[in-house]
Amino acid sequence: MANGAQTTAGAEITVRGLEKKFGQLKAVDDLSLDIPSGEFLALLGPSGSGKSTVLMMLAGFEVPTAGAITIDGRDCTRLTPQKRNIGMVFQHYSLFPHLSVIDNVAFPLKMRGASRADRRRRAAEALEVVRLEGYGDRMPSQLSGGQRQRVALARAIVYQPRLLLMDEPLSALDKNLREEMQLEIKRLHSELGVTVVFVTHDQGEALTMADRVAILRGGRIQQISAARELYERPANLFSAGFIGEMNMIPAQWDGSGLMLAQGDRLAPPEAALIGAVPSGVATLAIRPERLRVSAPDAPGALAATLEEVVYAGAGTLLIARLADGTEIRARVPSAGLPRLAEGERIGLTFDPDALLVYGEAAA
Amino acid sequence: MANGAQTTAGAEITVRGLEKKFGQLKAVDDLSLDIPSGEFLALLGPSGSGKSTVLMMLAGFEVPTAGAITIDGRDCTRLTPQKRNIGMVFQHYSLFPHLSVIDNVAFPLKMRGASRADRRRRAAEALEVVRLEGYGDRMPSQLSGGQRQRVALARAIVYQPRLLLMDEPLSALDKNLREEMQLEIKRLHSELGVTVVFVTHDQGEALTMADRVAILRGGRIQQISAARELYERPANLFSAGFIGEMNMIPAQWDGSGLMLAQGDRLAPPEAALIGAVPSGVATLAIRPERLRVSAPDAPGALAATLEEVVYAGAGTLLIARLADGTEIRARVPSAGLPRLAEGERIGLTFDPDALLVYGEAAA
Amino acid sequence: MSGKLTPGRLMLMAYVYLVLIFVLAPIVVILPMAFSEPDYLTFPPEGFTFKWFGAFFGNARWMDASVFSLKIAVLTSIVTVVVGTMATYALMRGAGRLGTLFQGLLIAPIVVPHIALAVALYLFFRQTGLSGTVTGYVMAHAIIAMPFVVFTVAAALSSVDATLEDAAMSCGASRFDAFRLVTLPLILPNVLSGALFAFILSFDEPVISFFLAGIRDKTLPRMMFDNIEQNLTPVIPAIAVLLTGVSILVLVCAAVLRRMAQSRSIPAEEG
Amino acid sequence: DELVIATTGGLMRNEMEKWFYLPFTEETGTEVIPFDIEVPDQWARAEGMIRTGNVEFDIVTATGPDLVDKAEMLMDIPCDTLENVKEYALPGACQPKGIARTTGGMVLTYNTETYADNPPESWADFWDVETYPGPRGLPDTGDRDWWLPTVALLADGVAKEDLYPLDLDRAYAKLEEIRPHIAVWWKTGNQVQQIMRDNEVAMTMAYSGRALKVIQDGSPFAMAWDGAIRDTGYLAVLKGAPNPEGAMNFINFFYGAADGHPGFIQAVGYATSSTIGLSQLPEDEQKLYATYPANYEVLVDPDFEWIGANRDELRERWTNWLLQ
Amino acid sequence: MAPFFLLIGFAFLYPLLSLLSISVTEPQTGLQNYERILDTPVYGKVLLRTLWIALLVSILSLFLAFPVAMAMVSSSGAMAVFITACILLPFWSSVLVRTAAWAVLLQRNGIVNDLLQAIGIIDAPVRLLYTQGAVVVAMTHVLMPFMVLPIYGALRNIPPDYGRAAAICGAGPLRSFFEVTLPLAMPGVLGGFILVFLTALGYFITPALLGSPQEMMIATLISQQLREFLDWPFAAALVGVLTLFVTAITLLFSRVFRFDRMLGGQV
Ligand SMILES: Nc1ncnc2c1ncn2[C@@H]1O[C@H](COP(=O)(O)OP(=O)(O)OP(=O)(O)O)[C@@H](O)[C@H]1O
Ligand SMILES: Nc1ncnc2c1ncn2[C@@H]1O[C@H](COP(=O)(O)OP(=O)(O)OP(=O)(O)O)[C@@H](O)[C@H]1O
Ligand SMILES: [Mg+2]
Ligand SMILES: [Mg+2]
Repeated sequence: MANGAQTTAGAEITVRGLEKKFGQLKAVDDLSLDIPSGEFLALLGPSGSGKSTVLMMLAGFEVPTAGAITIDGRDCTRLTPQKRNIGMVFQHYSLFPHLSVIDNVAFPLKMRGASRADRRRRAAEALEVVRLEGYGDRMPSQLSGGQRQRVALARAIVYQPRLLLMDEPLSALDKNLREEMQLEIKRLHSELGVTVVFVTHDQGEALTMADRVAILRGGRIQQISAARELYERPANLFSAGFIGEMNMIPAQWDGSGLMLAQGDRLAPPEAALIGAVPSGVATLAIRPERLRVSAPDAPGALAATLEEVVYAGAGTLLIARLADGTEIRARVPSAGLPRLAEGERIGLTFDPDALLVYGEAAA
Repeated sequence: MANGAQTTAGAEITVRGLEKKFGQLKAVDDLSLDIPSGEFLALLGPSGSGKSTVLMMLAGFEVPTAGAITIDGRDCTRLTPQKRNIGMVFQHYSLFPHLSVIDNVAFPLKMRGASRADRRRRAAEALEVVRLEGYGDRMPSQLSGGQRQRVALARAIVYQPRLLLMDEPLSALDKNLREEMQLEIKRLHSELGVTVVFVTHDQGEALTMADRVAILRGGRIQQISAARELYERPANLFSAGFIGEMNMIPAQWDGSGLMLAQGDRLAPPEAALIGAVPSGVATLAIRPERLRVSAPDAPGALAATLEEVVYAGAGTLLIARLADGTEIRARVPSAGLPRLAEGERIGLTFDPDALLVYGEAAA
Repeated sequence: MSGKLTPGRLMLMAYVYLVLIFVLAPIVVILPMAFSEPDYLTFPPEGFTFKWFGAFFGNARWMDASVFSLKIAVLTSIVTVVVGTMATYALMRGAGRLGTLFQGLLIAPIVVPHIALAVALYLFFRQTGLSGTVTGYVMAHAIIAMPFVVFTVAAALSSVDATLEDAAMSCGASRFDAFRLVTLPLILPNVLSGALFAFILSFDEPVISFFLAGIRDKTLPRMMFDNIEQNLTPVIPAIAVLLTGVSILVLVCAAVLRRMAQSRSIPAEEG
Repeated sequence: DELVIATTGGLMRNEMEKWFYLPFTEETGTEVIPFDIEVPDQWARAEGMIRTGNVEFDIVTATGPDLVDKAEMLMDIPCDTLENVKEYALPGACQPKGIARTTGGMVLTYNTETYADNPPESWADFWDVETYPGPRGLPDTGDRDWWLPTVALLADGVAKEDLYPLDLDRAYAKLEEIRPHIAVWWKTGNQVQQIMRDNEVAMTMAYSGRALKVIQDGSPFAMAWDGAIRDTGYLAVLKGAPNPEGAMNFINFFYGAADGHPGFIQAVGYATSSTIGLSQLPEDEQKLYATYPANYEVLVDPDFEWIGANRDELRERWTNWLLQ
Repeated sequence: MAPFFLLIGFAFLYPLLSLLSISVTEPQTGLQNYERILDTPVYGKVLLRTLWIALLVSILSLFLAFPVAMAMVSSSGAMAVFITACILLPFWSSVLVRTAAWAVLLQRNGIVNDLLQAIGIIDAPVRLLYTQGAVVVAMTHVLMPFMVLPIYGALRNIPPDYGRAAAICGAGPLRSFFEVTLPLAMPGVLGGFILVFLTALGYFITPALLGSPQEMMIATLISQQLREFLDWPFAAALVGVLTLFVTAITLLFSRVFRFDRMLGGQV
């Protein structure tokens, strides 16, 4: 790998009106997307939202029922996969069961006519990258789940593809290994300038690794924007609820202030309004980690009844309920947390800039 | 499901000196374990540490090369799987490709002689539990990865096994679904009192769901204890680094105080010492989320040079370096963080009870 | 399913041995007859002689026929396996809507009695000048062997994961390479079975070969057929002994070679 | 110059080659290409040749009825212009469409041990399962559709001279009687020998030549010639044959090759219809052949004209009876 | 695909159709040959008998072949090779020879009769040869290997995971076999079954040599018409009927057993 680091510019991808039907079901629905060369794009979405299907179409394994895919200005909608020069990690790995680990990894090199010695060397290097030195002679069936996934990863990165498609490539790895792999992938990305489309269920992963994140739902893109923006100003309630946790409190917007059902009145800053918020039914959104515990009657605090305290390592999750029955969650650092009993009345305070207000249409 | 909630007491498992060799390799090595009836035990460990192998032996698919497994006092080391009344989610799902989703889920009921109508009803209920209503007539090949995983889950819980073995049953699900499934599994666990052994790579999952967590490494148990204890007082540096993040700073222990390489001297409270810490080389451990940013010269602060600022949604990761070159990480809330530039000198402060000290033997 | 000796497995093996006895009984009866003195088949054999082997090797007509048949059988098995595997593959990996037609075309050649096929082909080949040519033989034999190859290959192909080829193509393999390097190795046992079937069907096919035969050349099965219909002499079992011997030899060599190859590679894992 | 002669393979072809083809080639320079083929296959192929207008065989092997019902496929034999035929042929050997090659009989053959005291002598005895118990064999090959009605009528008491035209109703009624006692319906010459050797039958109809071989090999069998059906194999020439002249030359040569006949006859177990044939053998041996006068007298001489003309009906009748 | 259709079209379809065409053009244009088949009940009987025997042979083959294939899959290397070798061994002697061997085995004074007498099942030799039983046994012997290998191929590619999943769901070895292994091996089973069944339908050497002519099979009938009676138009009509019949059965079969899944349809 190391020596092969000539910077090939990553592929530039344009997707227009992409659609894929399975029978009646539209797995991907009128999806358009521009991925500039060298971008790291994360695809996020609930199970069954069409992420894998998009990747399969980008790779050329599924033919779209409508729409077009252009790679580097060339229409590729029907181009066969091997001509696209992509590296791919499949969700189910798809290792070749009859080839040893090293032969699996060397396969793409073989296809590119690399010499035997060269193949072995580079495959061994890729195995090192995924921390599988010495596993070369095993057969895939003799590996653990995480080891298989890493072989699939090594196979995708062993050559210099211009486009790297990864379908949850790290899902079977423990945190430490996953972080190491994230770093390796980032390194590869920045060294080689390869374009990456990355499907993950780990939001932290998406937010830390990707230049932009696209949120899919039912085959349609909900939002596509830079990580920070996505997290801090999700475009709609779905994105808001999907990325990270979000408390959503029903409210009434009267053009300048917000009435909560339990009676509090809040005056969020101008910046808190997402899009146009017409007067009437609205939603107040606030992230659990922006809430702090206070006395129930502290000024500006929302009073709530604590229902559950869930310990989660660094943080502790508090589940409470407002007077109108809305559940509200707070994530507070475990360290220094006063002893709280379930059923206790608590107050939840927040900074004004933690507030987001959505109009009815954003639901 | 709902109606079938007669509480069968969960199985009680005793494992003694369990060993499994694959050729030369000891995948599981002298492992002993007591799981009381109804316990929820999480198995954690790096990739390839033997978690799946342990499950396979508990289920009866792999015959241990040494050791014994007792279920409810009965030696089961060599008992065939179908006699053990176990529900299992396989790491690779292993759905029957020739059966529709509903038939897959109904399979265990069929094996137990349930009537056709009963089978369909209960399978449909189980599909509802995993949010797959209406998918009954699909074939497994027509599902997305996460949907398949949920079918596997449904198949494992559709009847009332006394022991539920789950090998990363939620790894392919997005956060929201994963949380829903965690709740369902917990509900099942508490309603039926079934014993659960659960492999996961998600520490949060392990910490929130499990009564106890066992850490595996190279086929051996490193620590087995309740979630909170594991997180707050990991028994050794491996566990400390494996669960959550941990800064490990080389230091010298002189019996009462700790000298850091860069010159600071700390006096940790008595409780900070893990096990016996002989004078000499020691390690100071502190979790990144226990660190706060301050001025570099604030009292009690460790001075460090900031190297990287990584935005990760709710929190931000700061990577800094002490004078002696030790990397130190801090996770601080993103909200209210002052603008920090890479290369800047910062101070890191902490509460005394955040410190942990390990002797040389714990490495 | 592992090598463990459970009662179930014991019963299975007992049954299998019974089947093997059934399979081998006629062979056990036939082979010794090759060494019997009289010029007709006797059981138990009388006397002991190698003269029938001499009769086979010493007779130019037997030898010519053997060489000729061997040539045709080898060609047939190559042609059939290549064409048949390709067709099955194309069909099962979804190249179009020809499924039913394909099935029909496959099934027909086995159903039509060989003699009828022979007559039809004879008429046709005489018009086209293919009769008596190697091409003619190979085509005719390929037709009858084709279903055997297709069904055998299909049985294996149906259980090979199609996404493995996707994986290969994502690595830059062409569809053909993906097939050659990934799918083929996985279905190889069945492809070889198919090749064997084709070889045997061609090598042991008296009716069609005979009709297509030119005036001068003869195939081995036809020679044998004549021999059996007219004067069944122990040359026939002698040929069986020879073929059986050769095939066992090949099998043993293959096994030894594989053992050697294995011992050089991975430190032996079980399974 | 070449001449393609189709005969059954094995012994017949080998001996023909040895005693006639090679000498013929030596004398005339015409190469004989023997083509081994069963008679039915030969006709099938001939039919194909004629349909495609591309004939490969010169001389084929025909049975008596073939000369009649396949007459339109065959060339006329100019009996009068072939010198050796005129000189040596037995009366009746040269027919308009074919000329006799070898003559045998479909003869009743029985086990001499089973019937040591009381050997069967006629087809009536074959039918008499009380006196002569034991499994029997009958042919299911080629010409059984007229052979079997013929012997059935004989068994039923019809005189040889009155057989033709065959009374099929009566014949099949008689056949019905024996049917349950037939253990083997044999298909090939080799098979009939096999069932005799293996004692699968105690009594069977057999080709006399085949039976002869079994007897000579030492199996306890004997032949009862009375009522045996004359079974002559003819040489015939296909219409459109590539080398008709050569074919006639060979026929002529065959009848005149004095040196060939005795050895040939002994080897194949059938007598030729050339006067220079059988008579060269020792008298004792001659008795084993169908054309030995004492045997020839008791043979049934089938009416090929009638058989050929009614072949379709004969076959239809046979098939329906057998399969009912 | 193209070479396949070329080959089949050129060397099979065209010749066969030209042969079939004479069934309606000779002796005169019309369906008289087919009428003759319908008018003569014997032919229907022969056809039915043929189907019956073919079915019997296929079922018997299946029962013999499946366990063998299973044993091959589940045995260790050497054992598997041994079984395979045994199954393939008969291939190297001509079908005709094997048929002759069965004649030897089954004859009145043959080994099987001796054996049966020795065990005491029968007192006197019984007639085994030239019966339908002999035909079925010998045909099974000849055709069974064609069943073993496809089944073996299908079984071999079933990952052990499914068996495990079945076991954990509570299926004993038998249930697991019927619910999982067998359905997954179905392509092989169907493939082998169809091969054997159809081959048996068109078979005539073994039945001719070991059976009784009274139990003639359709191929023998066709062969007789072609070779002995030279009634090619009628023979062609018989071929036509046979082909039609089998096509109908296969279509029915494919409806009922979803045989399209094995060829063509991805599961
Ligand atoms: N059949 C086998 N043959 C040889 N080695 C094996 C086999 N199965 C597993 N191993 C090895 O045993 C070790 C433990 O495997 P196991 O599958 O139990 O790991 P795991 O803890 O489940 O890992 P993961 O989190 O990656 O799934 C691994 O190093 C693996 O390579
Ligand atoms: N072959 C198929 N036939 C029918 N429906 C299919 C097929 N493949 C996928 N689908 C459906 O298309 C939708 C999108 O599937 P896809 O695999 O793209 O989801 P995904 O976003 O990758 O989900 P996951 O996170 O669970 O892997 C799903 O609802 C799935 O059920
Ligand atoms: Mg997916
Ligand atoms: Mg695992």
